[in-house]
Amino acid sequence: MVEAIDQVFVNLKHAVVGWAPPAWQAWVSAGLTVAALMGVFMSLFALVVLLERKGLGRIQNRPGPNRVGPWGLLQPMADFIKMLTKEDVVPAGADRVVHFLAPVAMVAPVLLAYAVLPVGRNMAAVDLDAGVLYFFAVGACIELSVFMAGWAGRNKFALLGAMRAIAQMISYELPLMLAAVPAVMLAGTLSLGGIVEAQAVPAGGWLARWHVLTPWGLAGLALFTIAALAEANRSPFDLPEGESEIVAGHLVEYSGFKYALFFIGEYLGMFAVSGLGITLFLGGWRSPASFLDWVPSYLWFFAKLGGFVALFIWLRGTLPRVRGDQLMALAWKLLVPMALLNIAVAAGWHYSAGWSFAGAWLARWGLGLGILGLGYGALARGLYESQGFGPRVYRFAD
Amino acid sequence: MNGGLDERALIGALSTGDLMPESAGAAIEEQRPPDASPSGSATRSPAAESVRGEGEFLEVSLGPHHPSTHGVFRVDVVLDGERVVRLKPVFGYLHRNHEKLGERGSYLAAMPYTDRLDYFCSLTNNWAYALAVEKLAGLEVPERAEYIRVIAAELTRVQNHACLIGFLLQEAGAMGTPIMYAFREREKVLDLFESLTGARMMCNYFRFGGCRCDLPPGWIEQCRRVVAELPRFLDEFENLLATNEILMARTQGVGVLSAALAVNAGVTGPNLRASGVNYDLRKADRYGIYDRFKFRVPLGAHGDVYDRYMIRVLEMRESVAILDQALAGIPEGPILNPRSRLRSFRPRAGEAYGRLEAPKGELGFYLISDGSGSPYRYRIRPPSFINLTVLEDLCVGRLLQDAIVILGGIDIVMGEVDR
Amino acid sequence: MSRGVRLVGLGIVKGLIETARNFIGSYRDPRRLVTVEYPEVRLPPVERARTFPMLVYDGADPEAGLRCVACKICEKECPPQCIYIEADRDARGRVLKRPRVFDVDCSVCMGCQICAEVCPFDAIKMNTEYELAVADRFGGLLLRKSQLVRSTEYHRTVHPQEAVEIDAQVAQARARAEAKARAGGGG
Amino acid sequence: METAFLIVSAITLAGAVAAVSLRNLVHCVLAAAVAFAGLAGVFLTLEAEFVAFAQLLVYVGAVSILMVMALGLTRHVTAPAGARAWAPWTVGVGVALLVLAAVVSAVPAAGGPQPAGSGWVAAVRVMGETLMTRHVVALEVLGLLLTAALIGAGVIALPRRKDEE
Repeated sequence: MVEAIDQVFVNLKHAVVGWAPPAWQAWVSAGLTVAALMGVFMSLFALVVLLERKGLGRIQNRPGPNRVGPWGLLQPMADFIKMLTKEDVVPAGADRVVHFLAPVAMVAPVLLAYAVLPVGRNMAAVDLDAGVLYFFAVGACIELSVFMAGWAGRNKFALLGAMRAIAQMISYELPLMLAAVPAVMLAGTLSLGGIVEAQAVPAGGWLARWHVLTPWGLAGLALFTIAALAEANRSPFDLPEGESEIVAGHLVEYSGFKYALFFIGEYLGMFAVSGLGITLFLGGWRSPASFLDWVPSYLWFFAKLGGFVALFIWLRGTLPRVRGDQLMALAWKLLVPMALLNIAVAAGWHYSAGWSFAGAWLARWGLGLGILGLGYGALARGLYESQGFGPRVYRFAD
Repeated sequence: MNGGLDERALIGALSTGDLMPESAGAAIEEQRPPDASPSGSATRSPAAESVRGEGEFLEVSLGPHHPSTHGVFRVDVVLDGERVVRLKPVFGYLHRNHEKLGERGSYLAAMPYTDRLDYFCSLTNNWAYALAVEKLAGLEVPERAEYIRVIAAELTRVQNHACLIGFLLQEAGAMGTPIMYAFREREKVLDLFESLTGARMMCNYFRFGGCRCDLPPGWIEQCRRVVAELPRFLDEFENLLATNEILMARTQGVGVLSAALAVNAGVTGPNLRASGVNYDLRKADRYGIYDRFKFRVPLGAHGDVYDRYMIRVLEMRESVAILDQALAGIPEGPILNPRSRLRSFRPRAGEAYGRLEAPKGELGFYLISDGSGSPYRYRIRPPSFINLTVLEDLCVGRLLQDAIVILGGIDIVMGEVDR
Repeated sequence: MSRGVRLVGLGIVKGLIETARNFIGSYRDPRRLVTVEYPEVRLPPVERARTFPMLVYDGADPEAGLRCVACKICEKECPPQCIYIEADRDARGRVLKRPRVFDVDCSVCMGCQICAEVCPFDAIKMNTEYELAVADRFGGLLLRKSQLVRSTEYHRTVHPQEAVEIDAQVAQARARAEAKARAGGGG
Repeated sequence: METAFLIVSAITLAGAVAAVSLRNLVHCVLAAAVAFAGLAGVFLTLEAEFVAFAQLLVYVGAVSILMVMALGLTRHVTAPAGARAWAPWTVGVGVALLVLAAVVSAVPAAGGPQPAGSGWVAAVRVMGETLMTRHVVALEVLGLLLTAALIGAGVIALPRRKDEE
């Protein structure tokens, strides 16, 4: 019974593909998978847009949208209709072709990235041998579309925003990949399915061997999340759309459905990157312990995805924006060295697997966390104290 | 500074940025005035040539329609990459001929217009105008009215500083949360003003020689409740962002205003005290009954945006202390000097300059009376306008993001800058 | 705040805890949600609130009971000069103590209540209606006498304390006037 | 497999020709990016996944952005409106023909076309091991070279900022 619920979508697809004539079966199966992925993640996008506005509202002591439909559930529908009916203004001097292609070049790679994401037990669209590399390769194409958007609008603010976005995305791709390296190294394969396999519950034990339950996994997840925030232009790193400085950055000349496409691209990018984080460190669709295996696998994946989205909304409601040069300094002087240190610690963890004396487990954790803590303390203090930042004490005259 | 940036050159410069796509290049050709440089090779615009440093400059005008310029205010910025090379504030979009209007009507008719000067602190504007006219006409103010004036001024200072912190953090990027917390407290104070004067922001409450009407029953208890909740709000703000690493990195060491420059430029108010100069009119001028209350004046050491932010937070705490003492000691009695006349009010000929410590700095009213019903000359010393003159000195050499945060730190309101 | 060993990143965590407290608090204690869901829920009326002026009349008939005597003091004192009064004339052209025309241009009026303050007859008071949106920009906001007139009952609902005092004064003044008229008539 | 290869190579060729012939530099850069992506497609049709994704990552991700940055520094974005000079064209086509001849002559020397599906599966693990065993020296030298280039770029950029401060 449990198996049936878990595999309900997979069996459904096989059934439907069975009806199609043999010559068409490959196309039908591919079409079904794409349709399912698009359907699920588009509705998730609509839901998260609403949850974000309600979450931010609740943080700011107001109920958030609750006019359209019960608890505002039809708000995404209202937004969608508004986006469709809004006039699509193209500036007079704009470069029409590039202006039109930019949103397409933004959304296409993001949707491609979902091909390798294992959403549930054998529910990954394509299990590529070099899945992680594919993911980063497709992710790298987004910068080009950001430049196209910034350039085509013939607007100075858009140009500033585009240049910022490119600098940010390129300098944060490195920590993103370096943070993923230990997980790939310890799992021994680049394919996402393999990585999830490596984090399964061991034969005898009951607790799953998630990568996050190791010192390097914890640090890796933290680094990965920070880099993912920057890749998706979210909360403390939303420089490209620095509303207060350059209005809406590279999106300033877009309106109507093109703007909605960029919006969709950003959110789907956020889901994709957090999906990868889940697969690498939080055991993809695996349950944390064997006795929890009765819960269907895809529910675990979307629960963890919900956790990531909640964190992103929470950060957006609290933190101010980082300044341009500090953003770069953070990437090159803190995240990259920490990621390299993390790889070293992961290697140490791998080779110390054989220790079997009494406090082995504690010693390995203590050593790992100690090294990482020292590294962070030295780097962060160096980066921070050198500028003389810190809380101040004020004198009073009466 | 390094060469004037005159208006016409800059307008010309704004349209010749040659980073534009090809189709735009052609569009610019026709509009270009005949004497312009030969087409194709766009020479450097005159405005940029007067600036040292190689490479192409980008002239951007922030505003007047821009989300973070505190009202209708334009800043023409010459950027080298993202670094500000030159910055020329352009204002006057909200000029309403306030001073000439003051001379047309009676003394009383000018009072509701003072609400519109700095529309965040209408009661301190009223008090400054009333102070000047009382000096001119030699009217004393009864005890209870003085207490009401101090309470109203300190409440205005609290809600103005709360708004300023909200706007500053909004500019630093914390979208929505700090400004919502600040406005939640401001709403309580505005409700107090509405029950006292009838309007939330446009109070028009003080008259020459006292107040227009007495406190409604139960107002003092309501005021005590609001003041009692303020420290909790200030602690919440302190936890939320005061020690936030990102904010400290964004504001510490940014836009440093040296004490000498501040004094020479005539900067007053929290900006001056953030640079370490101990000058607070409530202590220096001893106007009203401030000498009866015990309160301290916080002083900054670095004069950067973080100090201006913290000085305002600490000043709010001092204002709460004053409010507690004033609410405890308010006596019964008349609220208006019997000799003060409402309609045909003709002070004796002469001149007077009344000033007080408005939340934004030293707000002064200079009046010349020729014995008739309306003032002969009606001049206002606007603190925001004078604080704004140092904007370019603070922003040159910094990034565009810093310039916006510095502008937010100075706390300007265009109603007062343009008058 | 001591400058000792401070873990960089502690401030961010403290900020996050603060927003989390607000988030959870908003579910636990509804008083934290400060917004009012207009138009279903409205803010409680405030005694001294004011938007635009209104003319008060005693008794039932607006024409007869109108307190205004067209003395034009408010027209002179109004800072933006947005009141226009024309006194009524009887058949033989003599000026009557009644306004034939009393216009207030609400697009100019800023609700500063100076007219209500200077009026010696308590004829003009400040109303609290704020839903005055009109489609016609040029004449729509020019309120005529017929649109400005309000009864004392309405005044009592809008400004309770003020209305009670004024009604008492008006009643006394009328009683004294009648007593004097009777005494004059009887004498 | 034939049709896929034809489509992808057509895209690559179209992108390459457009990259050379368009008047607006920005369109050229974008066309070049399309050509790089087409090349990645060609690798995919040969089932060399790793190389295809590396190509996509390095070329479309980094090199085209490099060209965009270079474009940002140039002054004349639009080609001068004058008639297209014929001399550079003829030289260009000549060089292209030479390169084509060299490539065609090199093909038989590499032992003729490999029959498709000849069992040599380009699995990532196999590639990893060969890289780390037989070609480890080349890998390390390449790493050193790139690091030197990185530091060189840093050194060149840094002083310009320093004296300006």
